[in-house]
Amino acid sequence: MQFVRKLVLAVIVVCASLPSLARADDAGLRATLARVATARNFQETEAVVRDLAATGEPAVERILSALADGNLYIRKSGQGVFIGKEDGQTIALADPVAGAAAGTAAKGDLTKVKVNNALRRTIRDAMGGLTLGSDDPAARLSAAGIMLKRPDIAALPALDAAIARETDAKVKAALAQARAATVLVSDLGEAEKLAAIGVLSNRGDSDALAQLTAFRAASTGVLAETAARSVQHIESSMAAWQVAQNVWYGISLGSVLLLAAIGLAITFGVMGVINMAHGEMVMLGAYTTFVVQQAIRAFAPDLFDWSLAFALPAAFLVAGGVGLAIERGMIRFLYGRPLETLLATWGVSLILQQAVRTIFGPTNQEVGAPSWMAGAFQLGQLTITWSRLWIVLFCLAVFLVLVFVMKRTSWGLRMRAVTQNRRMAASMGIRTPWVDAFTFALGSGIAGIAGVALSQIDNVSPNFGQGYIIDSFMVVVFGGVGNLWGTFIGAMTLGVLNKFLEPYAGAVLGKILVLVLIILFIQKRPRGLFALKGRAVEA
Amino acid sequence: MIARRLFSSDRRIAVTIATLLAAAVIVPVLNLAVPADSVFHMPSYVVALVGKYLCYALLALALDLVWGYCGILSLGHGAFFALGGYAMGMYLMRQIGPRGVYSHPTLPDFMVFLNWKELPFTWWGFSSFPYAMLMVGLVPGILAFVFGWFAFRSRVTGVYLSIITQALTYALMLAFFRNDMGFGGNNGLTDFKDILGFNIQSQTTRAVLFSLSVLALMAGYLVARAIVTSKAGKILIAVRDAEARTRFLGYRVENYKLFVWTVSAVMAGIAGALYVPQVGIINPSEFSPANSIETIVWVAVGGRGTLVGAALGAGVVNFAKSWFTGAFPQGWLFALGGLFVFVTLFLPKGIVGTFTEWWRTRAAKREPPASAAAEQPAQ
Amino acid sequence: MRGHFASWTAAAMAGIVGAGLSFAAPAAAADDTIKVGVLHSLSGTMAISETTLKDTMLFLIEEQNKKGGLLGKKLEAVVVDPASDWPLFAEKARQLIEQDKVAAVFGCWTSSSRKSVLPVFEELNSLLFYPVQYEGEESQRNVFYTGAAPNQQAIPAVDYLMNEEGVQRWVLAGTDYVYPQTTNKILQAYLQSKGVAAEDIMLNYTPFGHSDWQTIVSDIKKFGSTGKKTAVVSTINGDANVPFYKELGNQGIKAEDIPVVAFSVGEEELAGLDTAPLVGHLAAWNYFQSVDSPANAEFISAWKAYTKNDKRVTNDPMEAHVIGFNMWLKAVEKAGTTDPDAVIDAIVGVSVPNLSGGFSTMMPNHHITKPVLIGEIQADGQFETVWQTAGLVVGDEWSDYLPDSKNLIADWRAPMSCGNFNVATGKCGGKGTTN
Amino acid sequence: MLIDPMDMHVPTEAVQAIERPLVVTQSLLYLDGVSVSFDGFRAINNLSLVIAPGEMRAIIGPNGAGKTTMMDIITGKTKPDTGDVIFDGQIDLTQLDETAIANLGIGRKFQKPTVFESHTVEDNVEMAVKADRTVFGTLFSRHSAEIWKRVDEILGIVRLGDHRRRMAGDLSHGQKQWLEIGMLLAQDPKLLLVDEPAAGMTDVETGATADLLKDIAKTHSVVVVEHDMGFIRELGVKVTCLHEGSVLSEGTLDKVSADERVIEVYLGR
Repeated sequence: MQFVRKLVLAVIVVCASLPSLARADDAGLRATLARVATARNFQETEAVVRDLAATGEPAVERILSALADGNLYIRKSGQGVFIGKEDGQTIALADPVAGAAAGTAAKGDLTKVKVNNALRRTIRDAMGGLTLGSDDPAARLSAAGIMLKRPDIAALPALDAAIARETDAKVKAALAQARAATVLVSDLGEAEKLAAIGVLSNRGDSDALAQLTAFRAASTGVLAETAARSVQHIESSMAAWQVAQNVWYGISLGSVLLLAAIGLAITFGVMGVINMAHGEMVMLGAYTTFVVQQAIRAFAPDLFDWSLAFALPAAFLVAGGVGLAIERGMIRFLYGRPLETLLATWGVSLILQQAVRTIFGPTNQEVGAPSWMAGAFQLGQLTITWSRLWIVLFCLAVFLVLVFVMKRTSWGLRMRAVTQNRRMAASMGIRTPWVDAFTFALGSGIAGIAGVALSQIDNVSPNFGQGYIIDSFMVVVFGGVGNLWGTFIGAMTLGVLNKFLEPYAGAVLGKILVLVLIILFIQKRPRGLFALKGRAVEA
Repeated sequence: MIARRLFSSDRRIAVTIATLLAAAVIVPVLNLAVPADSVFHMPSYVVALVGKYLCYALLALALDLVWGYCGILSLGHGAFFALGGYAMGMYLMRQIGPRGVYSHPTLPDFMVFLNWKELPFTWWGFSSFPYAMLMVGLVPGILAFVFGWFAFRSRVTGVYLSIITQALTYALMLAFFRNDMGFGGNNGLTDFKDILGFNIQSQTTRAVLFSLSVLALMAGYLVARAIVTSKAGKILIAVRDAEARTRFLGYRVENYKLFVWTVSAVMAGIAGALYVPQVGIINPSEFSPANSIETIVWVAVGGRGTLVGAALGAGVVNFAKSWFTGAFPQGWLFALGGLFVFVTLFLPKGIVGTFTEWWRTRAAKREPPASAAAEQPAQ
Repeated sequence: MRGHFASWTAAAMAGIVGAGLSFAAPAAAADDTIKVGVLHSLSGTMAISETTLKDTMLFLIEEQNKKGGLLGKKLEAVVVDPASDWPLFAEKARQLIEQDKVAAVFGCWTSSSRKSVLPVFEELNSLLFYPVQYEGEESQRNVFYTGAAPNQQAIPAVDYLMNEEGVQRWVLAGTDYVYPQTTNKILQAYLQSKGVAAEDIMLNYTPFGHSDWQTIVSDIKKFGSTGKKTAVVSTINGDANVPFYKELGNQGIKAEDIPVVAFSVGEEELAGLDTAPLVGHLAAWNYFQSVDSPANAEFISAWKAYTKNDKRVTNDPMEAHVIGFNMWLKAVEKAGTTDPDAVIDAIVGVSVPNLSGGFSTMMPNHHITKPVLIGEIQADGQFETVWQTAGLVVGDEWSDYLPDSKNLIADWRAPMSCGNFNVATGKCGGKGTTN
Repeated sequence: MLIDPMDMHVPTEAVQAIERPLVVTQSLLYLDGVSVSFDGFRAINNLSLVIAPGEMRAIIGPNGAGKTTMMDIITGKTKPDTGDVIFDGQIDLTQLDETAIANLGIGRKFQKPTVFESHTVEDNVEMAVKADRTVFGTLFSRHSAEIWKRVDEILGIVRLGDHRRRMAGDLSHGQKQWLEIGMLLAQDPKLLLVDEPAAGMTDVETGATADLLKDIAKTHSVVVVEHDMGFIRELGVKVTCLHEGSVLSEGTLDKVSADERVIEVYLGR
């Protein structure tokens, strides 16, 4: 009863507001849509989706996208179907066909129309057909991409029409490729199909490869041979890209290693403190990011994309401050006894871990990615994720700034003077205790900002630092203790090496091999990659 | 000659031996013969716990031999300990024989359910106790020898050596984690039944294992002491303090290091072998770098360069750990971490080292004429 | 230097022994309480998962005490921290049983920790309730497995993907340890029995805590681009999951293209992630927080009130503890005593409500019956059930898909009382007969 | 058990070195055209030097002249890039390591006194006394009256008899210098390389040191590196002046100190 009333009301509303659109088909659409409420399983819902898509009505796009996003609701009493938007404990409803607001309802009164992957895929495919005519070139491009992945013979006329009216060259090419994929599954003639193979062969990526491989398996004669040649062509070009990809992955892993190690290169490499609490400094940076993001989420959600920019100085200060406290409270009593710093910093690392566990709990904390770090872009056949690219760039920036500070500023000069000859530096009027303290704070602070970056790719938990400490020591020692450039080259070498070994040996064996290679390498160069020579060695 | 050194009438040794022997006898008696309701009864739980500490003490002793006396800071001694443990574990696995859950005549359970068809060669011979015991010493010994042979000849020293020992144990951990290695993957070796025909869970076997651990610790102590008090021991300390100078005196430093390193690894292996039947499991986490670092902490807390201190440190830290984890499960890491910081700052020579120093100054005060001349640096 | 050294040695020994003795001081076992041991890591690598279970146990015990305790006595939790250190698990188990005299222990997460404490429970004849899904191939008299066996998780998940999503090509990705290896062995055998060709199965193992997933994710992408529908079955262990899913999201692998079904990823793991890019990836469990049942709603609100945290999530191992704890209570009441032998006899057949609206029963093989749920990840970090077994599934301790275990069954009721009875030979295997 | 395989290679290496065809000279130490550079810096540049058996030679030169590096090359610590270093007429030192060279009979005292600080004075000397140096040799060595007699003798020579039970680390700077010289003597080398023996000593001590060295030179060849011209004058031996890694001037002290070029490098004119 209510449904009918609602329907009548909706029709009246629609008719009143958009008289031109109010067509007799609306009723059919509603009737089809109403079947969603009675669908017993995903297959039945899928049938409804197909029927909806078949109507070709513009409203269908809205309905389907709401369904795919899980925003289609059924009222428990009366079975009305609505597009809903969650708003706390209530849901704001909208009429699916007309799009007009239709009041609110409590969560408990509504049932969400469940979707699963298969259904979502069906919706996406259906939407592909619907969005081919979209005004937005990006939507058309993604429609072409979907149709390439899942060619449908029935869509061929629509594609031809779309190509004919397309003005954007990039979209046109994509549509042509989608058409080629469709041609391959159609019953068109050999000439058409040969041309299609050519088009896909030129695309040359894994999607094209998938279509061609499938086609090769299904065809015979000249077509099969041509397809096989194209497959081979694509595979060999992809193999070349594979090398590039490994290099990129290696650099990206290398920069993660470098970021993790760079603070240690100062506290351990330059100052000689066997800093087992280094990992925890990285962890503190990551937790600072979490806290900053929480604050931003609570007080200024609009600034979320800037959260990392706020987190960087905060992490530097937090980790640097803790580092300063550790140096003043403990390490300064231990200079000249490097091995004992190991014991003390190990104790500190246990305390810091447990402190974080007590304050934040033992579970992972969610550190979100700003929108500019999400997703990936294509460079040829290379998928480069933004987060990795930013980390590489960030890592380089941190490294260069640090090198500059150490080599070009008077503060860096003092720092080097103190670490090389404490007594001499002291007698030249350098306040060595403060230089020590700030050097350690600098190393810790850099570890902290590394934590900001690493929180983007790893899970933020109290064990966060433990995962990096061993690798960091390996990198610093491999590169040569006390040499920043050694740390840089060391990190990159280990990263690339790891990534080239991984495809052949697997991740586990690859890692073991890298460790064995480090052991062997140290035999050859007992003081790392960039060792100091001459009399300085004895010091 | 060795015997003479081992059993020289030195009072320190005599008392050590006496104490250890007494413990080896009294503890099992308190455990087995004294009725359970007596105040003097020692529960099996405690016997197992102390037995575990003793194995750790032997490991700490081994580490102190190389670190305290020769200056080699090994961040990978856990590897030798674990290898010895695995050798023992493999023997115990083979002892299960057809009593595994699948009743397979030769293959251990984990191989059966991973569908292995035959015993890998690494497992051959481990059904024989003498062979397994040989391997307990040989496997860590040979690994240490080969590793040391290359590292010491290449003159890898200081942190570089420390880090490659860490790489060694880390690599071994990853390797043993792999099921394909055939050592039970992350679950390791467990579910042991008996050792030399004696039920491994019986009180008597446990008491015997306890006594054996005491004896092993005693033997380890005597061997270590024999080494450090010999002329070779002086050379080791010389290497620790001024390696280059020792070379210029004509001593082949790498050979001294290699010798003590290998001996230490074998001792660690024996400690591991005694540990496994007492805790009932060996798995790759024993290789984890953190375990090796913990061992260093024991030695440092007890007193680096004092053999008794190393053993004592292992006992103290592990007792603290056992106690804290039961008494303050939420915050025990604060206490343990705090303990390490405290020891470094206020007892830089460890418990024994600090006590020794205090004793010496007290003694010096008490009898000034004799020792003051020797203690006071000439002006 | 000499004299005092000897005394040091003596002190060292006395210290070690005395340390032990101080443990032995019998904890005054008050007669008006029944002690329950909680053996979950609160520090170290596993704390991330296990701490919640400790809280769950404290919560359950508090609730039960509000209801009047057990057998007229109050329950008292004894919490220890085995610190993710497997030998320490055995030590702590021994301490709980021998020194604290607990009536039952709820604990362990990893298989290694369970394996480590098994002999202790066997020797001292106590009870362990183990709440986590595991690789199976075990049934022990003193242990109750309230988590899922492979047939209660992995096989239904694969069935779902095969039937509902039409998956033809499979990536079996896991952390390199026993649970993934065994599960994947079983799955491989199962898939091949369903006609999947060997080249359509890709195996991939990664080390613990693996954090660089670039290569593997791109390999998966490549493997999935042959035109056949591909899915990933993930047995990747807790810590490594977050970076894995982050990489999946970033490389744009959508659930519609290559769905990932995981057996170790629950609400707790997702709490550390932005799940928006992961919508549609799957997990197979026996419980989801989103399950729509009155029992679940009641449990969640009580749990949130207890933890005073509106954001605390619930997950499958928690439900396992709820079931296990209630089963133990019921069995103790039935037996009228906490004596382990009596409880072992009483508990088989005990049936308690689970949180998904049905009942779970303790089977003679010490595994329980459970529904199997397949859920898809939602943008809010929850799962939405998209499929559910029609009835309850009995935990199968010995897999039917491994040649050496298909003939084995476990039945701990008298007169069989055997954990590995071989139906082919009609004999009980080498171990497990009651004393 | 008694065979020590680890020590077996010491003689073999020496033998290999001997078998190499080389210029045979009559000198005890013969350096010819030796160069070495560190990261582009030439520390030693085409250096040639001959020490005859029984000779005592003083080496002078400003800081950075390459004196210590030269010692490093002779004792095997640093390998030269080019050039020959021949000991005892036929042994190529560049092929040997520090230990082998020390065992051939070249002893060295460092610029900064290096003694084993946590050993007693007498233990320091005992370790230096010529005896079995293999691992198992020392492990099973027994108290030897012969060795301790030698220790007593040496402690007498270097006047540390009263301090024999003290930790070497507790000695004063001058005493450490003397202890190191004592250790050098205990090694009974054919050639002693002594780097700045008088540094940090009072005038009286310096005089005594010079006397001691002269005494030693009666039975050994000695190369002394010193800055202290008074000390060199007291020794009264042939002097070689190094500059920028090669020999600038050689002869008696008077001749060398009159050399224009020497004055120039010292005074920096």
